[in-house]
Amino acid sequence: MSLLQEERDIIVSNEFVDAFDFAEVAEFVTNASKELFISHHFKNKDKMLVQPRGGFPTYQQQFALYEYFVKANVDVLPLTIDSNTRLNDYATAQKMLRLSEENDKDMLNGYPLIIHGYRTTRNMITNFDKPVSLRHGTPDARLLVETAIASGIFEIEGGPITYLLPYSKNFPLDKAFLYWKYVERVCANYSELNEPINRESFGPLTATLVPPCITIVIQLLEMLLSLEEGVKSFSVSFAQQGSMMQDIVTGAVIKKLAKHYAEEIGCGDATINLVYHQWMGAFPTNMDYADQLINLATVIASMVGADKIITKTRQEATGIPTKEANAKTVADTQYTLRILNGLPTVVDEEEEEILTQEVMAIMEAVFNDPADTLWRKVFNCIKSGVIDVPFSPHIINQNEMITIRDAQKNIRIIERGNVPIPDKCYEYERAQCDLTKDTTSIVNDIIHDIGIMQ
Amino acid sequence: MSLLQEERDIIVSNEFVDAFDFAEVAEFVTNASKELFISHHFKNKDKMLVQPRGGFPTYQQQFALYEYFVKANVDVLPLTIDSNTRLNDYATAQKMLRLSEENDKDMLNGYPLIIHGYRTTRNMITNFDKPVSLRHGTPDARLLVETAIASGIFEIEGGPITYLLPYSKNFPLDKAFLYWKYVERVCANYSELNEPINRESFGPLTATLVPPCITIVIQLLEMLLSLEEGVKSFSVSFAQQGSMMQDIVTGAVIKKLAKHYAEEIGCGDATINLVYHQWMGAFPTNMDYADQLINLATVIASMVGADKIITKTRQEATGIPTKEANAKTVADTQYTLRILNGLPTVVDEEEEEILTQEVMAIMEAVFNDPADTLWRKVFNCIKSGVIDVPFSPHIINQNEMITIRDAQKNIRIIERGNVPIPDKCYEYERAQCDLTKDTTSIVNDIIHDIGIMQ
Amino acid sequence: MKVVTGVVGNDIHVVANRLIDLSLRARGYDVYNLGVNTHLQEFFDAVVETGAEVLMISSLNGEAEGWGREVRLLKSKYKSLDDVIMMIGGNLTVGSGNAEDIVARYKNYGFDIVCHQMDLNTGLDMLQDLLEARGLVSEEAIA
Amino acid sequence: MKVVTGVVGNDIHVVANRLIDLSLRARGYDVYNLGVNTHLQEFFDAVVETGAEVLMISSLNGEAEGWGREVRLLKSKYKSLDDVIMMIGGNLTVGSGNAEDIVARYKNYGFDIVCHQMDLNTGLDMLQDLLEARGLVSEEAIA
Ligand code: B12
Ligand code: B12
Repeated sequence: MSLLQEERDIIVSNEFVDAFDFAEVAEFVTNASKELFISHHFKNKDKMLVQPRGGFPTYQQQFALYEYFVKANVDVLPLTIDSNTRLNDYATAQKMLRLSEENDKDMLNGYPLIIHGYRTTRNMITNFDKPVSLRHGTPDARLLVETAIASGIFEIEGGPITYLLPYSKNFPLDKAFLYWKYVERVCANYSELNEPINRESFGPLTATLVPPCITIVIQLLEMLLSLEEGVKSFSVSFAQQGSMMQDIVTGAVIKKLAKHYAEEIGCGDATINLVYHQWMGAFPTNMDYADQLINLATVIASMVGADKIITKTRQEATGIPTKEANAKTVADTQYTLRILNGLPTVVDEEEEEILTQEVMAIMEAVFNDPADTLWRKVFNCIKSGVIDVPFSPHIINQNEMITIRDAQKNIRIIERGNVPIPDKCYEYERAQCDLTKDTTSIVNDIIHDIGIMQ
Repeated sequence: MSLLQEERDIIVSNEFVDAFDFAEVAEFVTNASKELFISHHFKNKDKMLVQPRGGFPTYQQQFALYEYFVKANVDVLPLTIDSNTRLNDYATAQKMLRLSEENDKDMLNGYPLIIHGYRTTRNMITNFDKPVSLRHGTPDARLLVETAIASGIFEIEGGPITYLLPYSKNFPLDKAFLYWKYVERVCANYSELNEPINRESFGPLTATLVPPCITIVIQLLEMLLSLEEGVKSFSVSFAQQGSMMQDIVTGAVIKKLAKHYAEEIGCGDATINLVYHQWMGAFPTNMDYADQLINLATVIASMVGADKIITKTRQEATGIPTKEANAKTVADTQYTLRILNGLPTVVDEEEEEILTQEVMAIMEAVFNDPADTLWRKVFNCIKSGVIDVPFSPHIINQNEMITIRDAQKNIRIIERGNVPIPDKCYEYERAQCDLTKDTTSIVNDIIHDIGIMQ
Repeated sequence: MKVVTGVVGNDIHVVANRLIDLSLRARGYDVYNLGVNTHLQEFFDAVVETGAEVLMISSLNGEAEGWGREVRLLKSKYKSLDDVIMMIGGNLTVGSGNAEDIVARYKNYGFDIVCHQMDLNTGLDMLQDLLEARGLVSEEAIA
Repeated sequence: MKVVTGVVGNDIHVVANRLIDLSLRARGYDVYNLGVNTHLQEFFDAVVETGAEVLMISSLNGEAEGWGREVRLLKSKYKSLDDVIMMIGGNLTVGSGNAEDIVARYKNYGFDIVCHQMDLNTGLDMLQDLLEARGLVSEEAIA
């Protein structure tokens, strides 16, 4: 028995899990409908795929949500996991699921997949025969991913960096790398049985003033860590940033560099997709405005040329959206994609050049780290602040980089901290902003820049 | 007494009009608040102005509508006139106003300005102290415009072509030119008393597969006819066409050529503004979709760089919108303009070149007509089909030009009729479409192309 | 089967009118299209003149509400029009209204088929059904 | 005036927490910020340790509903905490709820000030008012 398999056996023999039958799961994946594989849809699509978010505590609620989504002409179904399960606190998840069922009141902010188990969940997923994407935010997602694939979920979102720095305060980063290495290998292995399992990185990070160079670097690194382990279908992603131009430039640079670095490590055969998230930051409480914001995001995603868009709802500022609100966004987004024609191709060469230089400089610093493996290099660079994510709650994050919006609402770096932004680029970024202001007004500007869409 | 003044006296001594006091009106205009003049706002604006549509039968309803608009942060108020008044059928307008008041049920699709009179209406307009735009569609608008300006309405939409070809079946075109000449001169005269009265042409025409070259030619001609008479502030306009690229190209060409032709006739000192209409064709009945369409229009207007946007509502397909629905669009549009940042500059040189050549060729044909005045030249050209408006209900219109959408949903000319589209351009337009289809499928395509947003 | 059609009153919305013309012809009807801006009296004159079996009125701008009540009166002037199928469609009220009320009201004005905000083909199918019910056409063909 | 603040439970939404920190300081409070992912027990420990007069909890991800009911029990373990002003704010329920019901529920859990989906400054003004009412500060200054 391989070491990996030994580890897998240990992982699934958790007190909250019913007996796990690996042989049966492998057979299920081998014979699973192509429709369940998003990688298959990416290959054959002629339009941007639309995927909402959504997870409810009970099976019945989740099933009803999917029915709504299908009626709204969804392309990809989501399975969003509750925050207790995300932090491997299955006991609380179980308790809250019971309370939710008993009191007919939601006590969980997502679907507790481990508690429901793969046998039950697979019924639902094969019933709808649509690709499902697992959205969680879990640093240690080993059991979750085993359960997900066994359920028929063939797209796994996340990664050691993107699901840790925005989602955790204390979870050890080195452990996260190892746990995700496990996930990558499990995905790579299952990918040999049928269409590839798609892995997707979570580009939005904290959704709060993250500059594009940091987003792209982290996307590229998670992509490389995944391809290294044999994954053949990977999606890089980012969220609407607040400036149409900056989004278009970010899209162009990320596409170009993903190809470049994948080829560098000899993985040019992998398929790389681009995913765009509708605005992930603080939403307006006015629901009519939220609709406008969502529609604008769809337009920008089209200008960016994304392969998939992940939607929000008009209730984002309020709380977990109802299934009706969620389905509405899907239908609306599909409509907008249908009527949005004659898209121009937009290029800003100067901005692209600056952003490319920034990303390549940070990537080089990572590669130059003396550690022996890529994940250790990345680990060191996060620890030393070569990679620094604004508004990360995690203790390992440096929090020394300061960003602000310029007049066009582009996110600009005004303090680079330890991030090796080349001097020329750094001067360019700062030159776009008014830095003569005193600290108090800069702090006020930052508060304002966070609430830019409200 | 000048000839014009004699004519004015006759015009206003209509049985439906209370005694008209020209001296008092002149004094009112001279001392009127600058806020009432849209020309003043165009001069000082730092954002696109937002103007809804809207007219209700009774004074109370119109007043309430304005209150809603002001709460929604409107920039320009509309006064939309009912269709009986548009056709100078004041008797019916009066009867229907009475029925509306008695039965508490709207029997008119707009505000019957003549019946209400300028004294009453002025109270309302000065009360709100916002610029008001007169929207009518009247071939003979002489009395209407006198009443409007006397009421404090300092923007007059329309023109002899744009308010005739889409809005009338039988009204004599030559008369329309003369009646509008009157309107231009009245506007020009009043413009000397305070800020200029702004004239605006109605670019949407029939809102149904009108190719951009026809729209632009008609905009330019109405602009010239107006500037000739001394008008100093003029807005050219067009409506969303279905392809973002075609809209951007149309905007660029119309701006460039408006300047060019205004200078040609020595009127380079006049201010020319660009107005964009949110989609004017058949709307989706699904109101959520209508919201998307409206938002998309706002985004495109921004890319086009319009000075003013005229909005629709989610109830467009249903009927005259409620004041709530109308105010919602205004608030939504203002919000979108606020959050839409980092707009790229987009240029398609080839398309611009082709469109410029088409417009200039038609303009040249008009100028080469042997008649002695510009309006007679234009009259002859419409009659002979040098200018041909698809889906015009007017008997004088040739209806020989046939247009269809290409794969990017650009409107393309596949039959030019008598319109002197240069061969090179004509070939280019046709080359974008699949002309191998049989007539039945082309007819089906046209039906589909009309309903493209539904 | 002869049909007189057009858009009633001061209404100049011509797009549906062009499509109705095309669709009726495609279904095999003899079409007399009076176009937009056609007054009620003109419709009746045309029916009499052509001997049409169907009068199909469009109204889009909401004003039919104003003309509708005169239909019964006008129709009563001509004895020979009792069997003519009277049909109206488009947008039959100002603002948004309740479809059921609207249909009832227009039936009361004297219309046999009322298609408020209804798809054209659905409306033309209703006409076909009524013609069949009255034994005026067979299921297969109109012309 | 000492305030202990942080985000309760498994919640990692940090943005409001950073702004609360800044705003409290700007208003002159002594701030002990425990950050995100802070368990109830840790909050109480910190109040005891620092002798804070105010405990200001944030919850954004909806899970406070789950923790809330344990507050009274925990608080009752410490006699000395009776006078501490207990405040909670953010997004206090999963999905959308009726603000009035929510406030009543949390007051019942033992909170003095409940700010469901309320602007931060409004909430801080409420705190100021309560402190004044209890005679703990004058109208002018906190510190
Ligand atoms: C394009 C348009 C115009 C163009 C018309 C160009 C032209 N000459 O045709 C312009 C801009 C000039 C225009 C002007 C006006 N318009 Co207009 N216009 C429209 C719009 C956007 C689309 C109409 C259209 O072409 N649709 C495409 C065709 C194919 O669809 P259709 O007309 O709906 O017809 C379908 C069905 O109704 C059905 N049908 C139609 N007739 C019949 C008959 C039968 C028997 C059957 C079975 C079916 C049937 O078949 C068609 C195909 O499915 C509509 C709103 C909408 N629908 O989105 C407003 C609309 C019809 N207009 C309206 C109004 C009020 C006006 C104006 C008075 C201006 C104003 N106040 O805003 C003037 C009219 C002046 C006049 N004298 O009538 C209102 C009517 C209000 C109401 N009923 O309560 C509408 C609904 C807009 C609104 N919400 O306010 N308009
Ligand atoms: C950015 C964001 C994220 C980022 C967070 C990055 C980070 N580490 O901070 C990411 C993407 C990582 C994320 C993750 C998740 N999120 Co989140 N997130 C948001 C979002 C969009 C904005 C939050 C924000 O930063 N706002 C800006 C700050 C300044 O405003 P604020 O937090 O609302 O706080 C203001 C007030 O509430 C008030 N306030 C706050 N605390 C207090 C305390 C007191 C005493 C007072 C007086 C006032 C006060 O002051 C602030 C300024 O006005 C909100 C939705 C929204 N609001 O638009 C969802 C939201 C909070 N997230 C939500 C959820 C459920 C999650 C997840 C569980 C994932 C999921 N299922 O979707 C995970 C959480 C995992 C976990 N362990 O908690 C839900 C909560 C649902 C509910 N309550 O019903 C929301 C509402 C979205 C939604 N509609 O579903 N999220």
